Amino acid sequence: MTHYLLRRLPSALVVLAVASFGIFAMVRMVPGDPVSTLAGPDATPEARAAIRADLGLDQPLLTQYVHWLGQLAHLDLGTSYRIGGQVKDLVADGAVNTIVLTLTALLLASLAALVCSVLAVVLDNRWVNAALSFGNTLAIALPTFVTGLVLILLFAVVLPVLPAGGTPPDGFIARPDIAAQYLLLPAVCLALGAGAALTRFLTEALRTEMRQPYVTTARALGISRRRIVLTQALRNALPSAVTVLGIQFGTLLGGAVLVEAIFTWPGLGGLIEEAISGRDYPLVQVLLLLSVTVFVVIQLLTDVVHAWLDPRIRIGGTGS
Amino acid sequence: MPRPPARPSLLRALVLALVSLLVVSSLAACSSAVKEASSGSEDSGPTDGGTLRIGSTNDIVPASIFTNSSDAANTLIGAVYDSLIDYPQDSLDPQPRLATSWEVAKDGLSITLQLRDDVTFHSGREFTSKDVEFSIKTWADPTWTVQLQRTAAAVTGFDTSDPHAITLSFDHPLSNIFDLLDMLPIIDSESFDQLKEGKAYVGTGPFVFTSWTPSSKLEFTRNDDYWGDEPHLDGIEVDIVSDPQAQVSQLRSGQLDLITGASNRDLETLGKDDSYTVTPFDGSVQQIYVGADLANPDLQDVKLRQAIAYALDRQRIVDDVFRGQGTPINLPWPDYSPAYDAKANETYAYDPDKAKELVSQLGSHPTIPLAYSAGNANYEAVAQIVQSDLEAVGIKTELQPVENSQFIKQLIGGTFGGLWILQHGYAHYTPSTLAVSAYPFNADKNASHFVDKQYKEDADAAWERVDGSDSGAVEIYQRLNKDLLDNLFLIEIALLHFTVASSDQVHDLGMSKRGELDLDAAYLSK
Amino acid sequence: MSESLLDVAAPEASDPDDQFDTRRRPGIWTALGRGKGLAGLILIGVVVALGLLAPLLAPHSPTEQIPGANLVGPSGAHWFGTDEVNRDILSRTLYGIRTDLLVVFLAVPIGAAIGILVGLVSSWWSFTDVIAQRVFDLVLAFPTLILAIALTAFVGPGLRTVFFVIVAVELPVFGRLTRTSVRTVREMPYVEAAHVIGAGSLWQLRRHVLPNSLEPLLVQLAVSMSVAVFIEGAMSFLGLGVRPPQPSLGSLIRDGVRNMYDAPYFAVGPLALVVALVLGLLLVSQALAEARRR
Amino acid sequence: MSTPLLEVTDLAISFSHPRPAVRSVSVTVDRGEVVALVGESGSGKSMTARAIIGLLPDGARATGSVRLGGDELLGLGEKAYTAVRGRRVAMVFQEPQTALNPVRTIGWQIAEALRAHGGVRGKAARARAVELLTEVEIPDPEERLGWYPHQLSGGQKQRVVLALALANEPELLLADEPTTALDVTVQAEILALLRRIRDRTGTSILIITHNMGVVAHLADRVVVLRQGDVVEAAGTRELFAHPQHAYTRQLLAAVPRLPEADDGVRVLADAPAPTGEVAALEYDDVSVHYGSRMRGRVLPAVDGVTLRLERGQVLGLVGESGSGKTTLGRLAAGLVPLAGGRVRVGGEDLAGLRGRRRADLRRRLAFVHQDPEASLDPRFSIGEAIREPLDVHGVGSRAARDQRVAELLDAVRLPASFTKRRPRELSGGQRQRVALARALTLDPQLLVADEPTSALDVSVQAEVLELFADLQQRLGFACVFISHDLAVVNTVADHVAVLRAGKVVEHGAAARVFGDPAHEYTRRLLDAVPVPDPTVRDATGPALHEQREQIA
Repeated sequence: MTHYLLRRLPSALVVLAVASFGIFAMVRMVPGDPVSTLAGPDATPEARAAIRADLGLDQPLLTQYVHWLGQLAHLDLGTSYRIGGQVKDLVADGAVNTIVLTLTALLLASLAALVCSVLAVVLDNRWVNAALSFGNTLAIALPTFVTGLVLILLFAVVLPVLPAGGTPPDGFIARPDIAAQYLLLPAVCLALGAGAALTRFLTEALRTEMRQPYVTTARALGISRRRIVLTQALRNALPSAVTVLGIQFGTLLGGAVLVEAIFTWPGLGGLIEEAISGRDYPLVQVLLLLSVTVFVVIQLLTDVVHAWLDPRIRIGGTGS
Repeated sequence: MPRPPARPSLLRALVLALVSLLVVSSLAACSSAVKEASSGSEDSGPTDGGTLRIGSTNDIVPASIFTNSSDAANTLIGAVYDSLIDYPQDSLDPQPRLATSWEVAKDGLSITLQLRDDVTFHSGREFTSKDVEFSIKTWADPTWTVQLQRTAAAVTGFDTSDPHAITLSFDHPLSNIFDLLDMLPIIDSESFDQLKEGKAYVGTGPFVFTSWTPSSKLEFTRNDDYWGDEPHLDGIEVDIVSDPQAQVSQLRSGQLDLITGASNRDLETLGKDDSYTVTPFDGSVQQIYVGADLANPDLQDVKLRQAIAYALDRQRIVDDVFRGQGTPINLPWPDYSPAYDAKANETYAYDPDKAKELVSQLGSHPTIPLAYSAGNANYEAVAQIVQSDLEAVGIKTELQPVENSQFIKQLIGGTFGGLWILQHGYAHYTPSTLAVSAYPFNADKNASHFVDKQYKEDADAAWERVDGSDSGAVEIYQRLNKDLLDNLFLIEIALLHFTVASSDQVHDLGMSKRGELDLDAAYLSK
Repeated sequence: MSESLLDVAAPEASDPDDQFDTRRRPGIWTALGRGKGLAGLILIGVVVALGLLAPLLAPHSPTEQIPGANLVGPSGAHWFGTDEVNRDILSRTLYGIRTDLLVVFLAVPIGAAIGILVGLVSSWWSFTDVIAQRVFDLVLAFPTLILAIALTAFVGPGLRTVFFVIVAVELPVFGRLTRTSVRTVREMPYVEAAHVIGAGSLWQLRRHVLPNSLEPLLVQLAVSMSVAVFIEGAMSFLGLGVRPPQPSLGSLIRDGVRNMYDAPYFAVGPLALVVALVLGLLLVSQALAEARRR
Repeated sequence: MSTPLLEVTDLAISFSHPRPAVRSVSVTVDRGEVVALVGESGSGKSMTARAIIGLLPDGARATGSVRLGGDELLGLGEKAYTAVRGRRVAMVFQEPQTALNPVRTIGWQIAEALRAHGGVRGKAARARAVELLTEVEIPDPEERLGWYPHQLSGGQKQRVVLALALANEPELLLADEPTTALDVTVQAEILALLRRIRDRTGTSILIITHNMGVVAHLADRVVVLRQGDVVEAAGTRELFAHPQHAYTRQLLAAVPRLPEADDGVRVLADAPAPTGEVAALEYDDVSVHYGSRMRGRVLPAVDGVTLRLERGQVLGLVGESGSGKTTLGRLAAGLVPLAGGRVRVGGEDLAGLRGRRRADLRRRLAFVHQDPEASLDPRFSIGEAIREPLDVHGVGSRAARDQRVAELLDAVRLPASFTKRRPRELSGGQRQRVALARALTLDPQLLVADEPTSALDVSVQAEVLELFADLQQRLGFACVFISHDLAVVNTVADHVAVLRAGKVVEHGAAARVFGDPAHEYTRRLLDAVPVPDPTVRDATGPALHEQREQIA
């Protein structure tokens, strides 16, 4: 296991190292500059020069990069140019919201996928399959921005039972019942596509498992189909499902950008858009690097979980 | 065959879990987020209490908190700070605020203000003349990039010997000194470092800043020690809702009480609904215009710019895009401005035939880029109408949505190379403020690359006067008007009013000339 | 009994478990002729036809601003109504399809072609493989929309940006897939057989590996095309899409959303078309994938 | 006479899409009896077994009657059938590698089987599991309960499958090719175990197999199936002694045999004296390692092998799985990197050559894969596949190439009309002929054939082997012939090398090695081969038993 992890770590670190430089350089190559955004149209050239020097942007690029790396090494993410305040705080605030939203969506998607696919395989009924497949395809085919608006229109405007957007006023912990209602629409909107994709995958994986010889063995032993699905096929499909879940998590994070915009959910999506449009270098850098890091970590994590779930990798080696 | 004892089936558990999650959260049986969201005024009396929730399109940017650049910043300044004097909505007649009375020296080179002696900052510190000096000097600092920086910097002498009176002296007469006093917030010097970081905003105003969550919300509570009439509201919450559509949705679902960013079309729709109030504020205005970069050889010929001015169907833009909430103009001034000239304002009435004729005199010319700030629905619509109007008279344009930060950079650098669409402000103050403060009109350097000796002379003359509204001033303004109309480096389209929409529970809203919400008297009814 | 044993067994395969299929395995193309595949093709066909025939079908020019027709609801004159600057939404929608078709049938294939090329090269030569994989990792590490926002900062909003984003997103997807697919096929005995008889790398690649790796790529192509419609829509929704006055389905939906409350009919047509196009492509990809598994 | 335990009458199975159906099968199995269901692919033997246990594939419909202990099973609902499965009828499958759930422990799987019929739980289940593992003769049963299938060898896995099947003491055990995927020595052990189980528990066994050796070893009675019909049914001895039906006779005749004691050992020099000519193939102290050195797990696949193959001769490589025989063959074709030593083909070192000379050498080399399906590109027509070597080397004009294709098709006894067909349209035997034809396209001097007949039915195998021998004689190429089937090698090879764990344990003339093995391992291999003669079974049975105990 540790051996397994160790083998993957170096390439992950290489990706991160390359990413840090790539991001740093790219961010600075973007046309437009933070100073003019910051200073506004009425600033005098002297004022702009003062701001430029203040931000350290008059230094050579490499010096700036080394400086940034040094900061990172001390876990100092720098100060936002535009929004002001510590990048650390900004990112932390946004990250909490994004993570809560994404994880809820992931949970919803996984639960729905589990229930739907198990139902489909256990019942193995033509009509159930057709209905699920139809719903599934539709859920994948409906763009997020469409479902989001329909949900708002339905549940917040026509039938005002749920908030149209925003985060719960007292945070997620104080009033979980209220928080749940704020979360529901955006999470459902975000989860729809991922849930459908997961359902599709899991149903197919379960069907494939149900065609495996060990299932025939189990059936020949008089174990019911339902029980085989729940105790054996599912367990076998799990490792690869975890991999897909990892991929879906990445997709969800990406989709969150749009969902956050639709539901005015103050997460990282809005922050990154604002940071890029304001050329807020410290913030953009950290956010982009964070995005890569999350991706890399998820990959590592799914690999590890996959390995852990699969005794063939976990224990390894053949006997005899 | 003996059946094995029933085990809780995993399948059943899963179904239960999912169903219950959905039921619990969607039925909202016992506690509804929506109900709680709109219950702010439920228990309070008709006048006192409640938190007003305002939807704002843009978040504050600490580094440019004084630039009037975002609705959230405007709300913050208006709620937390006081100015020395106040202009009423529809005139330029100064009224007392922190200053109780004032006297301008005959030569126009100084002004003495008597200050209130019963005012304290939110920190408890007493407000004195030193604070006035500090605030003006802050505005004069170019790093804050305040529009009136030149005016603030022209204040060179401060006599603060009396803590409750101050004498300001200038190098030359400042016709717009009251504009500065109206706009300038009185800032607390002790907490200034925290202000730079966005951590504290300490003023003397009716509301106390309590917290800021970047890109999410700002919170304020009532200032119980306010020197004026105590506000009715317990507090204000400014929610950053960048999407105008979402603001409307949240107003409709009761999550917001007041929104500042609704599109004119939504305002129109909301206005027809009894549950909502749409309040236009006539005094604080902005002007939408088409700028022309004279560095583009095609635009150098004033005939083409005249053709553009004739070709624009301004009334249609006001009607279709701004839903009637505006006035077609040729000159920027609102009707109460001393520079207002009703006749001159119709110099370039919609006349496509005339425009065609002018274009035909020019011969062929290539397609001209027409830039606007991407993502802004109004600009996008106006740009498309402008494009269509110009095409109808034979001027081809190519729309260029430009990302905001780049748009500003191009504006500063004067690198549009064609036409652009934008709004400007400051025409509702003393006319000279526009010429020295609003970037597009700056006689020294502007995005149009328009340099004209006459215009510069007239602009400076308007500024360096004792009085900004006497007959001598009006004469100068007429010369300025002529400069603007003859050169047309900036083709005005319409004058627009600030308009907010609120639920019918919100009453007695006000707005300062600066475009800051005035919530001193506002209250929430049941 | 004179027949040889050979003839007895001749018509059958050698599967020892009695479970073999005597039919000639249908190519995956036949999946397009029935069921899901056919439904998908019809949906795509209708949308494509509407787009191609736009000049014939559209009652107005997509940019014509009709005097006085500001946001009028659906009527005989304007089936889908008009928009906020007096244009006929039906006409814009029909022309808008063309933009999406361009994205779907040009940007995606371009991205795919480059991706396949890189994937082929990298799967054969380990040096390029390491570099390509890391670069793919990096690109894939960014969520699509964040990539889109970042790219827009470079080139500004417009169709060109949508193109760039789609190519940038699809390139690694196809690169990866090609690599996996090629690596699988390379291990097949028939490729080894070609190797043994002395066929060079290029021969193996051209004659055996590539043709046999195409099926999963084909399925991915259909999936990617539907994703491209999404990307165009999402980018337009965020204001990063095509430049006005050019219509695209995504930008029309955005405009519709802006007028959600007082012109709810606005977005119906574009929405239906987007869903039809995505659905069609999805169905085709599903049909192809299912045919492959069979 | 009591009624038989299992009574299958006029069983017919039809499918919703075209595939070989079961037309009319009637079989009975008495209590304690072992009945073999014999037939080639498509005979319907597996489907019959599946119909009995009610696990027919989707779209299959069975008619007729299946009675177990007098109860009609056919037409039972899924629920009722579930109660029968495992409890009254159990089944053992061909492929032990996949028959067990890879992510559950052995103990869990046995407990699950017990639980299915409301049997014991907890400690008692564990005790029963140990008992079952002991019964199928797995060492350290206590410890093995916590193991996962992949930690067991193939034979052990099959024992676990057997333990699962026996968990609920079924009356009838269906065994579908239970030993086909196993090495001969393991096969012998499992067969012996099955017999002992029958003897101990009185469980009836219906064994499905294509291997006449297995039949002769285990069955009391034989039912021969062909294309869904019963061709012949008789007692084992009677059937082997006096086959009634022509098909049965052909089936028996097609079985390759090892030299028997009374054949008389042909005297042949073990190592033919070097003729001075260049050898077709020389292995000079070659070694091959598997696994990555970087990860520090190096496994020798071939370990210091030295062998020599003269021109025009056939060298058989035999051994059990993992013995390194395939690696050795692939080495000759230049498909495996060498860790040490030298491989010379026609006197030239393949690894040392580059460019033109390497290509020339390759032209003299050919390779035939085990799996005839995968060795032909599904996109190529038969003609294109056979022509490919000519295309690669640019030999001759287009017409000449087509001419050569026709010749080769004729040589492998396939009609010229096959040129345009795709591999999918051919049977396995036909495909293997095409593979052979392609291998011969460039007139190779050395052909490496890796298990070329192991995927084929006996009768087809016999045909292909005969064809191969004929071609080899006519064309005179040298050949490395790899097979796990000693009898097959015996029919084609001049010389044989017996491999074990990457080393050659014995090498010599085929007749001598098989007729008079010098090495103890070779003898054990030979002894383990089930001889298709029921009279031999009775003689060797006890010996096998002892041998198993030695191994364990």
